[in-house]
Amino acid sequence: MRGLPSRQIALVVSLANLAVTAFALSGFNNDGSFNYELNLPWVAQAGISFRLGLDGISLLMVLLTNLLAPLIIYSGFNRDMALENRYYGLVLLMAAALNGVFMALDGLLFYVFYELALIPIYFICAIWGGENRIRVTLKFFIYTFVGSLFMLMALLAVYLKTPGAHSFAWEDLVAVQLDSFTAFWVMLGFFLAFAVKMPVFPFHTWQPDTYVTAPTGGTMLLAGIMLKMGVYGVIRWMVPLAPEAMHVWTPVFVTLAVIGIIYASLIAVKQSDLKRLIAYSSIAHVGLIAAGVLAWNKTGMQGGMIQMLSHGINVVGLFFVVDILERRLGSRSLLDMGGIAKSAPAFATLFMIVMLGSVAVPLTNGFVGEFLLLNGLWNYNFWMGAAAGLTIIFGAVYMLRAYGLVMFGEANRQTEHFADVDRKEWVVLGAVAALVLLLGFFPQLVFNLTDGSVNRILGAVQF
Amino acid sequence: MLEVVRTIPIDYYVYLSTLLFCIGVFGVLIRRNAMVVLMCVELMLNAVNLLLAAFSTYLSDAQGQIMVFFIMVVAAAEAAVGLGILVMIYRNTKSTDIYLLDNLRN
Amino acid sequence: MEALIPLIPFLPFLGFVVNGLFGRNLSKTSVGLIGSGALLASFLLSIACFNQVAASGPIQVLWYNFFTVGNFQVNFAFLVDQLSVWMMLIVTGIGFLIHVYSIGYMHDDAGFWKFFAYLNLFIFSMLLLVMGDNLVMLFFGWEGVGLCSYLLIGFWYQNKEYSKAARKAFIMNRIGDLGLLLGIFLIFKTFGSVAYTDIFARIAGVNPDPAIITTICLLLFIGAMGKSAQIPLYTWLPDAMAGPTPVSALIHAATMVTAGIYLVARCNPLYSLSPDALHLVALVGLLTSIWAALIGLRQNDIKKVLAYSTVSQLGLMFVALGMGAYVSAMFHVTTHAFFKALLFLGAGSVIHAMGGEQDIRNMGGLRKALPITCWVFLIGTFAISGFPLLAGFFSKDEIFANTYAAGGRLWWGFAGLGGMLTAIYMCRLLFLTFFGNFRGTEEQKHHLHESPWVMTIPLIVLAVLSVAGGFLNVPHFLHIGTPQWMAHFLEPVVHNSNLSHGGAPHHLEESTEWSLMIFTTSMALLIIVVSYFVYAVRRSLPVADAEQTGISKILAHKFYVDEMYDFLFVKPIEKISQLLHYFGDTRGIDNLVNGVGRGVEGLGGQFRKLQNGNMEYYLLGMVAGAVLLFLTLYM
Amino acid sequence: MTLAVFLALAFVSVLFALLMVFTKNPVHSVIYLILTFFAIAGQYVLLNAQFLAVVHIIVYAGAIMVLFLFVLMLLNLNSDTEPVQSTKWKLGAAIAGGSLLVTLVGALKGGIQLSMPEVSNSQVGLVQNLGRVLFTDFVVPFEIAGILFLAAMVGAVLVGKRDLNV
Repeated sequence: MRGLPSRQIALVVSLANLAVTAFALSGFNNDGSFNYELNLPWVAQAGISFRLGLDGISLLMVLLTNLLAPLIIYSGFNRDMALENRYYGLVLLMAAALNGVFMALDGLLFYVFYELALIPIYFICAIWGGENRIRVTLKFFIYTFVGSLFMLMALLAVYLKTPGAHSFAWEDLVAVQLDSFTAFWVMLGFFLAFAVKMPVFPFHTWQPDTYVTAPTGGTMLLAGIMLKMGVYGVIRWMVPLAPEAMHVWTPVFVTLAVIGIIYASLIAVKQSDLKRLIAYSSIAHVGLIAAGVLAWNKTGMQGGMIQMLSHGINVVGLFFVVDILERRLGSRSLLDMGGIAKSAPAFATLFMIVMLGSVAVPLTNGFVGEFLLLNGLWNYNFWMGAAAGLTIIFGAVYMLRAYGLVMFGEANRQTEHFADVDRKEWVVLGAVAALVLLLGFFPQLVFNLTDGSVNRILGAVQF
Repeated sequence: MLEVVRTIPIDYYVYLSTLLFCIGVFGVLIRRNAMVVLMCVELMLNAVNLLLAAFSTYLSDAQGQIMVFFIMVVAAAEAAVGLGILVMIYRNTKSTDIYLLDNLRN
Repeated sequence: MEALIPLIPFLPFLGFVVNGLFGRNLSKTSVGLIGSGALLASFLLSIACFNQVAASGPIQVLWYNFFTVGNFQVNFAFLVDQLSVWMMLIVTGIGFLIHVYSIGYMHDDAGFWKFFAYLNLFIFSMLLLVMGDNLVMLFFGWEGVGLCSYLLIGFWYQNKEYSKAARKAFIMNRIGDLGLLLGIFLIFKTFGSVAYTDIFARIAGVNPDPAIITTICLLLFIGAMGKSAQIPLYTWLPDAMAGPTPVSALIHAATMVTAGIYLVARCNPLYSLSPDALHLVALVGLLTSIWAALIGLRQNDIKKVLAYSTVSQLGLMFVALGMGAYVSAMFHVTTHAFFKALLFLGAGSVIHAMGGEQDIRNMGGLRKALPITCWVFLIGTFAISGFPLLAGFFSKDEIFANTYAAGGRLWWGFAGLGGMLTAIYMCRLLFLTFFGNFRGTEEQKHHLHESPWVMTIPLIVLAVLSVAGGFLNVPHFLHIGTPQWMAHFLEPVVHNSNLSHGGAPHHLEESTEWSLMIFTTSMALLIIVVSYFVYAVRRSLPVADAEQTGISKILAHKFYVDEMYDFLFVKPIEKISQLLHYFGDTRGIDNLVNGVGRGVEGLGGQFRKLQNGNMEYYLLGMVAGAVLLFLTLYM
Repeated sequence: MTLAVFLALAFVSVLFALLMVFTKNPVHSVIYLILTFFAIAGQYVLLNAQFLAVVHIIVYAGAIMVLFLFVLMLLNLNSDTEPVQSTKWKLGAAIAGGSLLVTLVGALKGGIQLSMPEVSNSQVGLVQNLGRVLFTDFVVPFEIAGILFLAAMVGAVLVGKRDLNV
């Protein structure tokens, strides 16, 4: 299919997807029930059905996916790559799988989509990645795959406890009352899968390597959307299925997440590879999301909601910035940069806005999320909240350092003639910046969407 | 009823063929000459044949003996091909020592 | 009026947007006009607000619901009461003057439009800070001003040192912000709301544990420490002088750094419940006041001297707060805004004339070349030193009197010491700069010129304010004009707790007040006279950096605090970062994970050895398998 | 009487089988194996499977073993060229074979319950009967076996070719 304009097709498809999402949004009933439910028998004998549906949380994640997908696709337009049609095809497959993950209301279907999402990203990284890509991608693959196997076991354990002819339907799985022993293992199984995906300390070591090695589009997919699968899984599956183990495991999980926040932040402080730095910052941010969500209260949960969206937007913007720098300078090292603000003021401004969103300055999208997450975590445990709060200091430290090294100082021979953003780049970064400010000023838009579902989930889980 | 069926319990045949079979296995394990190993395999096949024939008679069912024919067919084919290969190997290595036959390793 | 209130912050915001997006293509005049015009409009609106508040009490405007999560409700809403309208006037008024001044000062800078955009953004944030009706709004402004401070300190970003200073300011502020954030959480948990009116109305009803109140107060105070540059988070402020001088005047003297004072004054109902917290506030303020003044004695950079003076004065304000004299602190905020802005702008004028030179050892005798600047600088210096009837005289005196009343002689003595040190280094600065002979190069001498009128007019206005500002709140015993006018105005929101508790141990006799005032005034006068002789007549010069010895060397090196922080925090964190990356990630966890992988691989290797291609092994294995099979089946 | 014949034949077959395994000279091994086969043919006769016995002699002793002998002579193998296993390995093999025997016997002991027909058909092993079964019920496997043979023949020829540039 050499003659087809694959990138344009991909863009149109993803935009159409976004339009459908917008349509779904317009007629959405946010009382916490599942909208637009589709329920087809799949393997009826085993209680497996092809069941999709959207509640507020799902819709938010679907929105995130379909909002970012066109950006990610469009961001690749400036780059010529081999086997372009396959690349865009894989990206679209990825988007499909991610949408499926966020919409699945059947345990097995969820698992299938969850695994399906792994396949395109594996090929994207392994084919278009940088040096060491095979080794790194294999590690990533094995890591996540082993994690998901634990999840499968946990799912089956719950499934086998469903009454009568077993069923994988979400409601049936949630209704199962597990004894504390089973719940303990079920929750652990789920957590291993999601912790690897997010990733939570100490299951994170695949992540910086993979982010660095993967092509920009792949990194965006991974960091922007895919890791939200983990958080989403925690909210939709892990806790509702095994709430009986919450009081045993939550302290452990939250502690790990908080350790991860500080650990990753500290490491990010001295990184000189910009992409790796952002990768570590992503660990810290996601650690905070995980900790806040696991605190399992209203503020933490809603904070997690908006922060998932915000983090996706910001991280896509940041990685795109890295991509621009790398394409122009041929290096990602902060030591090779400096003084770019002078030659590329528009770029500097857009980068600044995205960076501020990531540092969680008020009236950018990062703020409300971090504020509520910290509040939720703080309500859960004062000291945890305070420790996690260090992220607002460290976040400023490493992001400002990176920004300063890139933009400020004297220009060197390479950065002297750094071309400012062209039209395509303007569109992507401008869209990201606009979203940063929009959500910064009007976070309630997100909360209106998710309020009903969050209440429902929180209310359904008693422990 | 046949004399043999009356006087000899089927167990005897079972034991006999088991013994022969184990001798065959033992031979395969103990010998390094590919030729003898092949012969031991023939012995093992015969042990099975004997058992089949015995059961066939005891149950008055011809199927067991038919099976023996088929086994003979296979054994003959095996011997033909096996020996062909052996000659081939001998041509290359000047030996029939199966220890040299570790080409499967890599 | 209500509908216009959001305009007060959003006009500068509009200015920021317009200048930021299109400023590059606009002429400098229009950029300046847009920037200053937005502020002037805000200022006029603030005056209108002031009148209405004075006439009919506070105005509350709900703009929109920012977010509601469960019962955590935060509105984008404004509360314009006496305290905030007071701050609004300072911010927009002085902000406007500084904008006008910047038109002249920044005229030749390539980033002119950017500068005005940032300044407007700063005013926007600062107005959010003071006008917000709840603590989260305050936090918006709080972080927003920190951000603008970052942008403006690092305005000349080509210089790596400058952008480092900017980063330092932002990060130190963020340390404080974390405290503030946790304080907000605790307030919400305790009172169920973050809106000021709700919080203060619920204090009696909730009747929280005193320990919780103290914790809240201390957490908020951590925030104030960062923003208002108190020990231990003060080192960013002197470094922040890397920014253009109008920035130092606006942000690092007049407005942003007083946000901490505003916060404590705003939360005075809470602080009044916690004597322990107040005590700590006073102690930190006092320490900072003396500490910074001591350092200021031996600084030779004209802006650094002013910076340490700012830190010291802020300390003094915290002493006042700690004594429960909230109004006095606000009064000093006001007068300090006048004369410190004046001093900074004057210093800017000097630097402008000297072509960027900031070392006072290379100045001297500028009186002739810069007459207006010299006079206004003199007024500013005398005002800060406590020369009778100037602004600082009244506000400082009020603080000293309250310190004496609430804290006793010891506190008063130390606070007074800080004040006197201020007078010493300020006079030293004044006389070394404007008197004596010119010590710069010939080239600089030719270049010397008075600044253009856009710069001098704001100076003159500020000088007038520095002279007259003190009469806003004249003490009772002097019987001039309307005594305690400002205190009366602020009464509904803030009041000095010792004054309200009427009499008893806190109230001073008139005679005591008189004698205190006479003592401090005579000390100030004495210092002025002595330093005139030392620096203007005898012309003793500070020695070169290399020749400093003993204590003065320690002072000149700012007690080596920066080095200490570097050694204690920055270096270890960087080291830990590297170690964690190396031993934690690369060698540690990753190694472990890879180890598991290698283990599996190794095991595979062992098994692979069994697959050695030798049939006999296979057969043996087969036999063993068969044996096992039969064993399990039949045994 | 029958039992005595059986025991004698069994003894002979086991004896020669062991001899075949233990003798060093491959040629002797072949001879012993042929003798074993004769003993087994005797068992067949005893079992009233005369046709099978005849075929057995023809195929094994007549064809396969002669083939073995030919090859042996072709390769000129004798006890001098015979490779010898290490003692350790011999011991291991003995243990393995022994334990297989023990477990098999243990497993099969007393476990055989035959539901033998009341009237046994003595005609089972006769050519007529076998032929009928073979060419009716088993005609398809028979044909397949033919194909297998053909394949083996072709394979053997191919393998035996001197140079394999096929």
